[in-house]
Amino acid sequence: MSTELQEVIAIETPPVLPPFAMVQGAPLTQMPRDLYIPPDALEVILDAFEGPLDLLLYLIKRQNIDILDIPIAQVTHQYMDYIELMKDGPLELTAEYLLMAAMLAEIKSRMLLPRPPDVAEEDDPRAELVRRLQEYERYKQAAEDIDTLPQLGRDVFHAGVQAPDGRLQRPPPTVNLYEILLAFKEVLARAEMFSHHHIQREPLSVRERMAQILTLVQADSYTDFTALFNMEEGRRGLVVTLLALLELIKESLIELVQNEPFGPIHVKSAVARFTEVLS
Amino acid sequence: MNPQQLKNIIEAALLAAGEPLAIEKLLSLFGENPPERAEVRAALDGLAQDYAERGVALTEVGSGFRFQVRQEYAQWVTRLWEERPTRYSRALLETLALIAYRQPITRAEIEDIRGVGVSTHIIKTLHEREWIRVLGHRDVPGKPALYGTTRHFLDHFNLKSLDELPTLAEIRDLDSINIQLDLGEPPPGSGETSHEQQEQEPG
Amino acid sequence: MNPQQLKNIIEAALLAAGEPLAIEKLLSLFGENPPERAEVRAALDGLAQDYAERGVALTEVGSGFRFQVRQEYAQWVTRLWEERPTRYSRALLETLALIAYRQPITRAEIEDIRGVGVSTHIIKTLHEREWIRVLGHRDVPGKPALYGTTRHFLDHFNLKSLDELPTLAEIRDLDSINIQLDLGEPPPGSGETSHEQQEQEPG
Repeated sequence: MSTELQEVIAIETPPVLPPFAMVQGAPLTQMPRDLYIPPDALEVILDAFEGPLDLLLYLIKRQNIDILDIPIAQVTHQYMDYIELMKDGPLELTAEYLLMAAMLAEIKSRMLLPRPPDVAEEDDPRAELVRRLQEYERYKQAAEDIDTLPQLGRDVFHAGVQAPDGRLQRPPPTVNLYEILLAFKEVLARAEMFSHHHIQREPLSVRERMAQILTLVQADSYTDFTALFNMEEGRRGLVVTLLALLELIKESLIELVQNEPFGPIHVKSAVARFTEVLS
Repeated sequence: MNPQQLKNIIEAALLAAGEPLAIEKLLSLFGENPPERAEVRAALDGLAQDYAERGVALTEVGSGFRFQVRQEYAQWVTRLWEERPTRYSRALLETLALIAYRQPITRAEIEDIRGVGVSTHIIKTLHEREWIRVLGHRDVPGKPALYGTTRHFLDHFNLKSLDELPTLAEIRDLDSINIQLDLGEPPPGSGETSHEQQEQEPG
Repeated sequence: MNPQQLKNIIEAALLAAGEPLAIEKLLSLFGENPPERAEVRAALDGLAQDYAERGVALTEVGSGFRFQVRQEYAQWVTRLWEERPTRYSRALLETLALIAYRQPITRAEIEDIRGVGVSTHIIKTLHEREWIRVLGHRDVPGKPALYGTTRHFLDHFNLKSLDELPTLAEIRDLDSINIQLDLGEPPPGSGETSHEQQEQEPG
């Protein structure tokens, strides 16, 4: 263990940076030597990173370092170089990058501290970082894998044919009487119609008969009053018809005409009838 | 490219296109090295034969070639788009109830009782179901139609006459009493309109 | 109905539907007298064989069966359309991957693993594509939505089920430098959704 730790610490020794680089005759004062990117590509490349973990992975992969044995000092140094570049560059340096910088610095300092021999091994300061890097890397890889799956509209195409005509079929809704009654109950409650005495008592057969009479009588000719009564219906039926006639008169839906006292009574519709609406 | 490949490409293109493809369009799929027009024709003929006994057929229409469902299978295929019956709105049911109980009644009178407008759509739907009819027109300005229910309405709801509709008193106690009517379905547990699918078919 | 007819009806329906059809849906085409499930299965098998050498193939994806252009012919078929297919950003694909492999997962958990924020735009796009849906809400302050993938996601990526997703890379522990870490190594074969690991995320 100690030898390995020493190796790690050995790398910690800050590498001596060479003097400023000369690129095409111009001195490059800001560009660290271990960034393998030309300045004009910087923006593009930084933009391509999906955050600090992605950037760290890039730095590690680039140097063929085993992710389980990251030379923290070296990687931290390179990471900070990028951060410096980003600070000066056009891109906004997000909080995540700064947070990672702090984390790296902390790991680095902990690595430098001599550790007593009895400290448990899981105290490797890099453990959490290594876990996060691997965790991110597997999903980064998964994303790439998903992108290589055959995609509809890109690699595979749905085969289809012309559908037959009349394809929009919608059966009419079904209703049962109970629903209608419930609806009616509600509207009555709303209109407080239950309190209206006359409606409460009105037999529905009168309403029905009113409708029947209205379809029988005409506006332009007279119907014999007695013809509206069907004797076979008996007393109750006759009363219903009479009540219906009275109600129709009250609502000005029919007119009764009697040319002479005790003469025949005729019924004439007071409603305009448009047969085209009926059809 | 052998004839089988050519036929497969044309088959795939026709099925993927979603619209008829003219021979020119088919030729354009091959870029620099298009097959002969006659070869495409032969491939189309071959395809038409391959599908002679199948569920779809290759046909030529105005703008080119396309596959379409054979008419003899249309009755099954159209069921794909058969939507589940929707439900009528509360407004429609209330309108129908008012017409049933208060006929002859004008739209304005229905609106008066309901306190809100009755859409033309509702009246139209009730007409289309043949549940209501125009009995005449009230002789007031605008000559509004007077609505009533139809024989078909009675048949649909299994009523001999309007008399068989529950009385207002019965309706008021709708939740508590067992209405002596063939309502077609046991009343749902709650007083609210049931949202379950109604199995009852139109009569 | 003889087997050939059944096969033709299913063929026509699958080609006319415009979306994958589940066996239940196919059975529903026959109304009162549906064939046996096994018969439909047999018809589907028969169709798959009939099309084995053709331009399109019968495939089973998340929400059912569909005919699709064989990938070997995609290069010609794709010329039907001028538009190039959309390419998705890494941010979107990584978010999608996390939702696919780790569902149910919250946005905060995705951000935790990716080390950066997930833009609202990405979540919106994934919703619009109908690739993800809200499965519920985690019972923590703020009640964050728990995301999962949809059948439509499977359909789009030509998958029958989540099991068919590429296997996740293993997470190695640090034993090469002799460190025992509780990384929650997934048990073999549980490549897809290791919820155990999720639980171990530091809060």
